[in-house]
Amino acid sequence: MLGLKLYMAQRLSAMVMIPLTLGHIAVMIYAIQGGLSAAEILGRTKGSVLWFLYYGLFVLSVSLHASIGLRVIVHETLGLKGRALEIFMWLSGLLLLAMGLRALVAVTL
Amino acid sequence: MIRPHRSHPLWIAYLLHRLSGLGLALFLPVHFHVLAFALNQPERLDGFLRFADNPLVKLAEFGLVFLLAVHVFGGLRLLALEFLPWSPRQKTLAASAVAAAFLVAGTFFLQAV
Amino acid sequence: MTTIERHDTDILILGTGGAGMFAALHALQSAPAGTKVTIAVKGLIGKCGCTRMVQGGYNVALGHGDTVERHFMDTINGGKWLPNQDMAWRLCEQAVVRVRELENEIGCFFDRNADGTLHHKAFAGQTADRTVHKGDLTGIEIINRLMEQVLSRPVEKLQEHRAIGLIPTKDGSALAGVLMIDMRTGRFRFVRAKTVLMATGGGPTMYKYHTPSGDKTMDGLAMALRAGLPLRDMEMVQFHPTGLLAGDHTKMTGTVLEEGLRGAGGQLLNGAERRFMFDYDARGERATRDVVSRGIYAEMQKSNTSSNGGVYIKMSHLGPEMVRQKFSGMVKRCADSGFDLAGGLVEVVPTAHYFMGGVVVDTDTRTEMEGLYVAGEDAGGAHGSNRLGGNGVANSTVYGGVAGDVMGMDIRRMGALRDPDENVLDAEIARACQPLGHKPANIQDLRHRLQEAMWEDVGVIRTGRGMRRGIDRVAQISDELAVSGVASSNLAFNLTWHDWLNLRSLCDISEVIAEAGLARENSRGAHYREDFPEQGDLDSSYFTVARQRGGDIEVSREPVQFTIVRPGETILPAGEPETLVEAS
Amino acid sequence: MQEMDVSVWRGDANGGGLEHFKVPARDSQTILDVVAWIQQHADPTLSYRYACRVGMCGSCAMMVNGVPRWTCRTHVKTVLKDNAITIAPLRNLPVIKDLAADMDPFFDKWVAAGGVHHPTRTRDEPIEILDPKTPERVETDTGIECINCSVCYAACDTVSNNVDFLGPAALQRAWTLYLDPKDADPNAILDAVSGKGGCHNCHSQGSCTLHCPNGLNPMKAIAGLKRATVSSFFKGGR
Ligand SMILES: Cc1cc2nc3c(=O)[nH]c(=O)nc-3n(C[C@H](O)[C@H](O)[C@H](O)COP(=O)(O)OP(=O)(O)OC[C@H]3O[C@@H](n4cnc5c(N)ncnc54)[C@H](O)[C@@H]3O)c2cc1C
Ligand code: HEM
Ligand code: SF4
Ligand code: F3S
Ligand code: FES
Repeated sequence: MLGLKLYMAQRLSAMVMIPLTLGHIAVMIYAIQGGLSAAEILGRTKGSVLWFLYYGLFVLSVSLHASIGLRVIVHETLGLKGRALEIFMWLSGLLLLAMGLRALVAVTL
Repeated sequence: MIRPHRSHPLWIAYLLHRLSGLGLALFLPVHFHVLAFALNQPERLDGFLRFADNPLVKLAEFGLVFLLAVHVFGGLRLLALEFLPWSPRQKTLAASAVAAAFLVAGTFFLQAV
Repeated sequence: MTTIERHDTDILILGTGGAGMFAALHALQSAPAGTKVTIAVKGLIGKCGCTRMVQGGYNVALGHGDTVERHFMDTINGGKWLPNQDMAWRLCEQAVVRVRELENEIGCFFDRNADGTLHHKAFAGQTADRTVHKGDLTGIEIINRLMEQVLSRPVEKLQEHRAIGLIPTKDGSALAGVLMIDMRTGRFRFVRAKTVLMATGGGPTMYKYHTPSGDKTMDGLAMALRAGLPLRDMEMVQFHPTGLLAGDHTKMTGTVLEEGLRGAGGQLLNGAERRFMFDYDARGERATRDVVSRGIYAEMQKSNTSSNGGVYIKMSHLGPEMVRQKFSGMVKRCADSGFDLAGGLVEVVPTAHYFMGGVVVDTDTRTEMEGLYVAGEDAGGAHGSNRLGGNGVANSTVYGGVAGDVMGMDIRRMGALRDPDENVLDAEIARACQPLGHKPANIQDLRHRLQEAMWEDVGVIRTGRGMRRGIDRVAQISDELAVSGVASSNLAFNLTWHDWLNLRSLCDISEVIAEAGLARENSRGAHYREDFPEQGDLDSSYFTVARQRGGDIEVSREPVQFTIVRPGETILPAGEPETLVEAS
Repeated sequence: MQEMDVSVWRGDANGGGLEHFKVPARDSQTILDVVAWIQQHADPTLSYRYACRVGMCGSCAMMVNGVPRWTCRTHVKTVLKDNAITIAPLRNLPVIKDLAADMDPFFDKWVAAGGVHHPTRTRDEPIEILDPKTPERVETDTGIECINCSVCYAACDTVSNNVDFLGPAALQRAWTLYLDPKDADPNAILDAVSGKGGCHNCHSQGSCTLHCPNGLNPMKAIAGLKRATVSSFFKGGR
């Protein structure tokens, strides 16, 4: 159920996310250690092009990566296939993308 | 569920990777949703973050970071297996990935309490 | 109760060893477009038969100064002047083409020297290094590659279809088709074909100790015998000296421990743990297969045996580490059945390995019966009284290919499919159903008894008296078999029914082996008679031809035609050295 | 004489269940011997398959205590637990009857994975001079001695979960063929293993490699194919 193209998309997006997620965990550890409040965090992220690009890239990658991952799981455990499977993948990807973008806007704009 | 032919480190690593990936995929929309409060209801976000001081919630958060760490290091292992020259020490790598996940998530947890 | 499904094809091939698979591929190449090729096999395609079990390798004159002439002379000398010389010649000549075909078209990769040329190893009894191989699993490489080719082509597959009868036309002039049992359902199927290749691979598994795969039980030769075809060299059973001995209850018993063990310096010890081979031959353990087999058999007759009744092979004096490294496959195999080959003693016994006898064919694989072709171990003539190590797989692949070519050509001059003699068809069905009407009995016990009888009375060392006794014992078992039943409630995949049919074929051919053995009053190659130990006059060499007339086996002697070379002569150019193999 | 408790799966495509037998224990005894003993002495209708009895033909694989194994080379001692053994037909394949599985899907996929040589020469040409020590050849040698026993295929959960997945053995064969300098069409092989059941569906569960009785490493071969398809993706924009 996974051809070369989807495989490439999933692996490339995973590679992109490696530094992003590791960075994110590091930031969170730092933030918690510093006892930052939400307002303080937002103060640093809002209006920052850098953070916008950082989390924007993450949202794009994760939508791609997770929707393909879910597609695999759903096919292998529930036996969904054909069009239904395509639709499922696209819907889950778009849902993640929409919700991710909404959060992105809230946090960085 | 774990039948005899599956009881070996690489299969367990596969299972962990799948469960962590699935867990993340289910949690991430929730996380995004909470963050989106920052847009129109900053006070609810703050309330949420205060709520997050609750030890139970801390544990849940630790769980999520743990999932992420397990998945990331497991993913790194898989990418190495698939794209780097072959190493016969796959079991060691799988174990190291889990160890690294514990290390990172543990650090997070210690910082958080 | 007997519904019979009818089925038509153009070219039908029985068996998927080297012979059957090459025949299928060549038939597809040579037959006119649109010809239907069907392959029927007792097991799964490519997964049964002995070609897959080839370890040593494939004889071919392709290097080291070797020539087809030299390969031919070794084959004739090895066969003690009994081979059909034209068949032996074609074997040696075409082996060159076949190995190139295997490498270049089929996709095999045989081991190379450091400079990239083919590696040839020396097999005992040959005067050149000529055996190409892939490690010591040559058969797997050959059959897997052939299997891929066959599976990916439009060949009709009848797997787990066991041929049980060759059905002639009403006037008996030609073959109409083959009766089979679809083993999975237990139903009969009659397949008509214009040409049929029989490549079911003989298999002397009527001996207590034997190497061939379990599916080989002389079905082909038994069918040919019933169809009235002449069988030659039927007394010639090749024994391998070192079969594993682990008791009657395990199928591991009889399987080959490779020749190389003795070559590397392995020692054979009798029950008293004393070396004995030098009592029989100056070369000790390194003597040829037949000599070593006889040495062990003689030691066994003197009751100087190991606990299970054989002798021991010892490797440990060569250093267990070295043995583990050099013979890792063998060491592992022994370990799987609980023996320590590298460090301890392993019990061995001579084991029936290959059957030189077979249907009389011409060099184009044609038989007396129009429409029937025979190749591989089922065909007699190429090896005479002894087969060189490495000539078995050469023979099956060469003549399988020839059969494919010839059938593809012959089919052009054949008109419609032939109609079978329904009486023969009914009789064959009745024969197969015979046990279903009797009270169930233990077929395995009968098989053991047959194997004991053949081993003791028609085995490695024979006498007239022994063989006559053997014939009586076989007849007795045969009679008991006739009234031994098989529970018939469910015939689908009913192995016990097939055990019965296997034993039927084995009994029929055992009798022929013993009769042919009686008819040969000298000792040649694999056939050794204590009462006639001399090889006899070479110039008046004869081969035996057996056929069934009425209920009886008639054996005649026919003079060998020295069409290419006479005893005492050679076709090698003057001044050629006797051997190209460096003495080690 | 000491006896063992042996449970054997009986049935056919329509279903079935375990039946129990007492089998005498012997010194040198393989699982295949146990099965044969039952057929020869206890229940003549028991169906199973074997041919070579020495680990060369790959006809005799079954599930032994839930693990796929070649039965002719599995000594009873190595698997006996509490004096009991459970034997069932090979997993992931349709059952024909009792312990005999239908291996056709396994071989269909072998062919579908492109596992057949594309010639560059004919039988009338000399055999190619080839260095046996190139990295490609050395790698091929580690994967070529497959006996197509389907043990890896039975061990792999991706095979059970994804009907299209070509499976470890077929993909390993494709890999050895891809490495073969004699093969005329390596790209056809990459295409064949890049479809919806191709190498990219393997999750590196590693059960194939763990259970292969011949010590082959299909997991590694599949990783090789993944790498080869990816680099051809970047190079050729396939
Ligand atoms: C352990 C071992 C090692 C050997 N090593 C070597 C070696 O190193 N070099 C060498 O040259 N030779 C070797 N030989 C001999 C060689 O394997 C055979 O000579 C050769 O392979 C025979 O090929 P074949 O095609 O005639 O028969 P096989 O390969 O035996 O094939 C016979 C086929 O016919 C099928 N069949 C049988 N009965 C029926 C039936 N009733 N209906 C339908 N199908 C049927 C079988 O299932 C099988 O598919 C060895 C043999 C053995 C047993
Ligand atoms: C940051 C780094 C990440 C890396 C390196 C990574 C790597 C991978 C890899 C290599 C796979 C393929 C596994 C396989 O086919 O067996 C995979 C699957 C998956 N990933 Fe990730 N991933 C990452 C982040 C994420 C995130 C953040 C999510 C969730 C939102 C996620 C969800 C999934 C899912 C659901 C699967 C499918 C699991 C399966 O098929 O078993 N991944 N990941
Ligand atoms: S790779 Fe191993 S387990 Fe798989 S079919 Fe080949 S020999 Fe059997
Ligand atoms: S077990 Fe299956 S998932 Fe891949 S590594 Fe082997 S093929
Ligand atoms: S019977 Fe051939 S591998 Fe077991």
